Amino acid sequence: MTVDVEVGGRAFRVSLTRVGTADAPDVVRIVLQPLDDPDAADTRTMHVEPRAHGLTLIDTSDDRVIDAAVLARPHGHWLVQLPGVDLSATIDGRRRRESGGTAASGEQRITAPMPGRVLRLLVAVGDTVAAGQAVVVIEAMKMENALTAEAAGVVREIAVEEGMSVEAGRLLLRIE
Amino acid sequence: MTVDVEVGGRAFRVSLTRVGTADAPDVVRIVLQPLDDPDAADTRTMHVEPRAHGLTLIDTSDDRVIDAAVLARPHGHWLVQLPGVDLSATIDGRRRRESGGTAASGEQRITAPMPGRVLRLLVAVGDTVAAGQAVVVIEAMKMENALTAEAAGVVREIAVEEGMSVEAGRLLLRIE
Amino acid sequence: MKVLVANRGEIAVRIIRACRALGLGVVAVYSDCDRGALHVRLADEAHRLGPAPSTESYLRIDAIIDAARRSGASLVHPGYGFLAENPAFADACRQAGLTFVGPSADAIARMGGKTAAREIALGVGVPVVPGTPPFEADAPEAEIVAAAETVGYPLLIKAVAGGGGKGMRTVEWPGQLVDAARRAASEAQSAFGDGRCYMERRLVEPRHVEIQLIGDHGGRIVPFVERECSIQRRHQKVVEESPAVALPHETRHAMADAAVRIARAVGYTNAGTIEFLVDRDGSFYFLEMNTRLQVEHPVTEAVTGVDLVQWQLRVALGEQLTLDPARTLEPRGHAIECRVYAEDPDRGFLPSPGLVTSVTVPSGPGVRDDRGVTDGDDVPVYYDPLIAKLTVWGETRGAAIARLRQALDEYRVTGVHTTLPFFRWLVRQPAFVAGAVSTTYLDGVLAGRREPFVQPTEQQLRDAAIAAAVAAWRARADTRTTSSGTSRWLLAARKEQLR
Amino acid sequence: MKVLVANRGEIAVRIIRACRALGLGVVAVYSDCDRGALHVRLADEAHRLGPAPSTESYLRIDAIIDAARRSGASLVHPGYGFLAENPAFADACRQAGLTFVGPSADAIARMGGKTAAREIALGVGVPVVPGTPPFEADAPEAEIVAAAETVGYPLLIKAVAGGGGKGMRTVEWPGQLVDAARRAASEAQSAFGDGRCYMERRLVEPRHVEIQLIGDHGGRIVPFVERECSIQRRHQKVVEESPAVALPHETRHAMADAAVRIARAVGYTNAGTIEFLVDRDGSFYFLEMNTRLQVEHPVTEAVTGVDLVQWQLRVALGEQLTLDPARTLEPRGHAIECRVYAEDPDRGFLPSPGLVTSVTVPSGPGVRDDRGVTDGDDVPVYYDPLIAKLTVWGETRGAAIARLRQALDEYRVTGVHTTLPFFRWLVRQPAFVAGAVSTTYLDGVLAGRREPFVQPTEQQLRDAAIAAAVAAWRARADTRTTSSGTSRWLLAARKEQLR
Repeated sequence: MTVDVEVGGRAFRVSLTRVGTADAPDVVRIVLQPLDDPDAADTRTMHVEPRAHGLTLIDTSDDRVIDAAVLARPHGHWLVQLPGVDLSATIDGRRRRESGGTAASGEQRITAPMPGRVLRLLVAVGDTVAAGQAVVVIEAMKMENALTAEAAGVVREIAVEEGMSVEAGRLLLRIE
Repeated sequence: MTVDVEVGGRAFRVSLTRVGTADAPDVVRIVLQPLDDPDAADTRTMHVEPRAHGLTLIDTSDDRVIDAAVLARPHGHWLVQLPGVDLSATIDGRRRRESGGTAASGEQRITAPMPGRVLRLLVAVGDTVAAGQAVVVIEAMKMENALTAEAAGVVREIAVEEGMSVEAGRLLLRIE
Repeated sequence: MKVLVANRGEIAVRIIRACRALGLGVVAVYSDCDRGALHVRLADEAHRLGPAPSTESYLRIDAIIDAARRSGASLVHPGYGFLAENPAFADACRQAGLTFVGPSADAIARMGGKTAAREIALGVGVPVVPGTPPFEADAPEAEIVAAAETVGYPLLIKAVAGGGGKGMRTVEWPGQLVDAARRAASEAQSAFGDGRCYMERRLVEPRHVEIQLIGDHGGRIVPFVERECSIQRRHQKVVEESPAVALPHETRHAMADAAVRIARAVGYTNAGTIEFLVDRDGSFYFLEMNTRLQVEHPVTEAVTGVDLVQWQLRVALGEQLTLDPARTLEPRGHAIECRVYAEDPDRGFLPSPGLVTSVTVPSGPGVRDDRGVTDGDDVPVYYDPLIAKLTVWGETRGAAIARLRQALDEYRVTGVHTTLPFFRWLVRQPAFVAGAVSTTYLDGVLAGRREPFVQPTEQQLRDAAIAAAVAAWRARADTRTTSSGTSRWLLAARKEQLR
Repeated sequence: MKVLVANRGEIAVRIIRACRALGLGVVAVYSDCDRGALHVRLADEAHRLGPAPSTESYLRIDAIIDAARRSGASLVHPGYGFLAENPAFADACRQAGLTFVGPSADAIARMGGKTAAREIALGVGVPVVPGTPPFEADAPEAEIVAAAETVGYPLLIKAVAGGGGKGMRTVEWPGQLVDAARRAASEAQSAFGDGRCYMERRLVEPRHVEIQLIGDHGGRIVPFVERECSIQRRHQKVVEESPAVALPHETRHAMADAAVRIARAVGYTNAGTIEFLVDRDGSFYFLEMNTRLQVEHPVTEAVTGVDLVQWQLRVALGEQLTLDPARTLEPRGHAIECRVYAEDPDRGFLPSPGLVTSVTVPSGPGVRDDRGVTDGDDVPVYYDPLIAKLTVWGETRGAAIARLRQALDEYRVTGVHTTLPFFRWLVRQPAFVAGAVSTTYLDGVLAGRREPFVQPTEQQLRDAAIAAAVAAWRARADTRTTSSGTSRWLLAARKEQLR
């Protein structure tokens, strides 16, 4: 299997081949190729051990251990947690396909960053908003969180009502 | 499914029926019947949640939680670890079938209680041993552990040699 | 004898431990989403209060009293937050024949109203920061503007019933006033059921220093060495230490005296804390009293060796305080606490609820971890996202910081985001190391930040790419089979793949 | 600067924490079965030593020196056990230009031979228990019998190179002598590569009390308040505390003086412990010296606030000791440690290696947990089964015991058996509570026991029956499908079902 992974602003092509035997079924050969520098490919053979929180990968050449928690998040995102750092990744450009098009047309989609309740809508359809202006207040975990417009524009759609409970990723407003 | 479970010297018949819906697939109705007192049957409906170490069972009537680590051990034994107590269980009389017959005929099977190395054989085939007499010394985890005969008898078979590494449950000697 | 712990999370766990060490039975209460929570698992028995929202569970006085009755508990410990500073709850406990582990309803009522408390402090000769009387949530705009003039800008709007930074707003200039007042009132209404607020002059770069005290039913009141809680984000404490950095010995004793005078004025019993602001000239002002156990009590325990929660219970049971004030005011070494929240520091500290899939906890000499969740537990969206408090002790402040860095580096929580990366950054800031901070320090440095708190290395990016690819590969393989024992992250992953 | 930690398990983790707090880099070493162990995961880098058996890995001086060279480490900390008291290792480090975090090879050699150490103690006027010169593993029977006569029965046989109860045997009457001597010699040979043993008179119900000390390279030697380690099973300590119960103040100071005299006689540097037996009349006898960090060092850290491992590193780096002996000899409160082993106390403490599937750790004020494994980690069959040390502190011994009970009740490890149920029983025994114990106490009460340490309740039996049935049902269901994400216990269960 070959997938393109984008993480921390870098893109990699990763090819996986199962090389396990009956004794050690979860051994995988991995070819990692940075898309910005295809010559810097890196080939490794790794044991894959499932853990309750994710995966432990052990490089068979130098025994280096990668202990990663991996979580699927909405909209094709993956959260990869390594010791000391949390990274958001997308696989096979899902993020680009799903939201990239809208960014190109100058549209902003304000979505709920976490589950919560819409406390106050600060704008109405047709309002002009400035970059950085607060447009909606979400209450979650007993805190109010004001969400702001990333760029100036006109509010085209309000997809929620005050008092409504929303899931993470739910569209709240569209600004053009 | 109905199974007979023996634990802590008590025998229970346990019937399980899946009553889950698409929303809550892991709900099970459990009828527990002590074999020594069949009238004292107890019926409960429980959520089953898998955990990394075993199961969390939640009684739907009073929300009581059973947090159990369950491990399969050799020879049909199960180790059930509840907070504060470890219990050995057998299911459908496996233990009886496998070793019960031998006990009836007065035979003792001395098996390795853990993986280790046979350090010293203290008896030979044909020797008469007394109850409590040490017959073999196993070294494991840097400690010597002398295994003793449970009852008096004659050594019929020695299935290992000094220096041999053995797995837990491996037959070491047979005494009649 | 049984104690009902009317709380959840880390503080419920903390209280359960103190009960156990005293040989007391423990009754937990829970909302629907906390059915299998850690505090429930550690209790002897647990009673359901109601649905997840706190107004239908942990804030329901009737349900808690009922649970106490059913279980035969004779004491109720409220922890902090929820009903801890609600005089009606203390009163309801008393009327039900239960011992409330805290001050009298009267003392709570008198000190809980922030403006009334200021009057009490003034009455015993303790200075307060200039402020206004309370105004109603729907007070006319003109009234709010006029009141602000009496205080001057910059000012703070605070909820009369406030705490934990909720219902609090900073107003730098008049144009912000009305909107800030309305928001504060709305937040206060939703958090405390009381929308009244008041205004207070904002000191320039003050330090927040507070005195823990405990009183028994024989009129003895013992004060403790001060805590410094100047590192705050949006008025919410995030790091606390004891003793304060470079606080003169005389100031400590003057503060402790002032705290005892205030407590005595209301016949205070059990644990409480008098908060002060310390101005740049070293003078201090009464800020408010917290009539309950505080989040940051472990730093005091670390430098005095006193178990405050055990003493809360002992005092409630009628025991006399035998603590020597000379000792409780003389710290041994230095302690620092970090409040670990399920929040994403790189996205403006947005709450990050969800399933905790693993926890790796630091330990060793001088390291204490108070936690309300462990692996397999949920951080619900309904409550405060505080999941753990890391407290370290060292012979000196420098030794404590060295241990804190090591412990923070070792601490790992997966499944949710936490503020751990933020703390790893904070404890390496020169201002923190020097102790040269005020209550405005953190918001100031955070306002200017754009970069993430951790910059991944090239190696980490490559490792993450590999891990993501392997996870996706396993999740795809798994969609073709059925399994009842699949790990949770993989089930979630499979679900996402099928979208 | 980097430190190579030449050990594994909890002590490697402990040393790593001290290195980190001092800002030192950490190099771990591992055998094949420890590839993913906790001490490896916490290190900056890790180097393989060899196959799992310790003779092919953690006991290989050449492999460790090589790992130090490859990694550029400049210090080597040996921990306890393995090579910690091997003068050849200390010497090899020195010759390789590495700083050995411990005493000189010469001091190890002089104090490590138990019989030579006795001579040194006598030379500085410290009494010793009457004993014999060493005899070879293959000494003629007559020689062994004659030597025993000079000491008298009951006597103890001890390995010259011994420690941790290995190579030690009690002989009550002459008939047991020769077999016991052979066994002790064989065990000593396998554990230390040196089969020589000697005999010592066995005092009647003595207490084991020891003095921790630390010396710097300028000749300063600081003694610490004593530890009592009288609760032993087969000569192996299982509970340690500080201070000792009811030890007169003068005895503490006399012991500390004696310990310093002995250490000074060999120019001792770094951490070490002088062990004494205290007879029923209060007189004490030198027993042996441990020329290394000890398992039970946390109780000393708890009552003095001193980080012994940090000081080991600081002294090794040439720093002068600035500890005040007056303070290190004055304990604050009381501390107790329990050694948690992966053993089944209900089957004669048989080792219980295997996969640890979950760990629930106690915490809170005064509770410290030093652990070498966490959930998902293996307890290998190749090494000592010590998995954790639980240390509690309280203002008084009674308060410490109360906390210890609470912490033990909270502590839970699944996947393997542990000695936790045994400790829960022990800390409720009247003799333990009264502190009325000697080194023969535990073996005495255990010899008479038949019943399990925990009696399950009817409710627990029913719960266990249900859990076993549900697990079997799930395992059967799972054999009909394929899954790559199935949890480990279920995979193991399925395998057993298919037998």
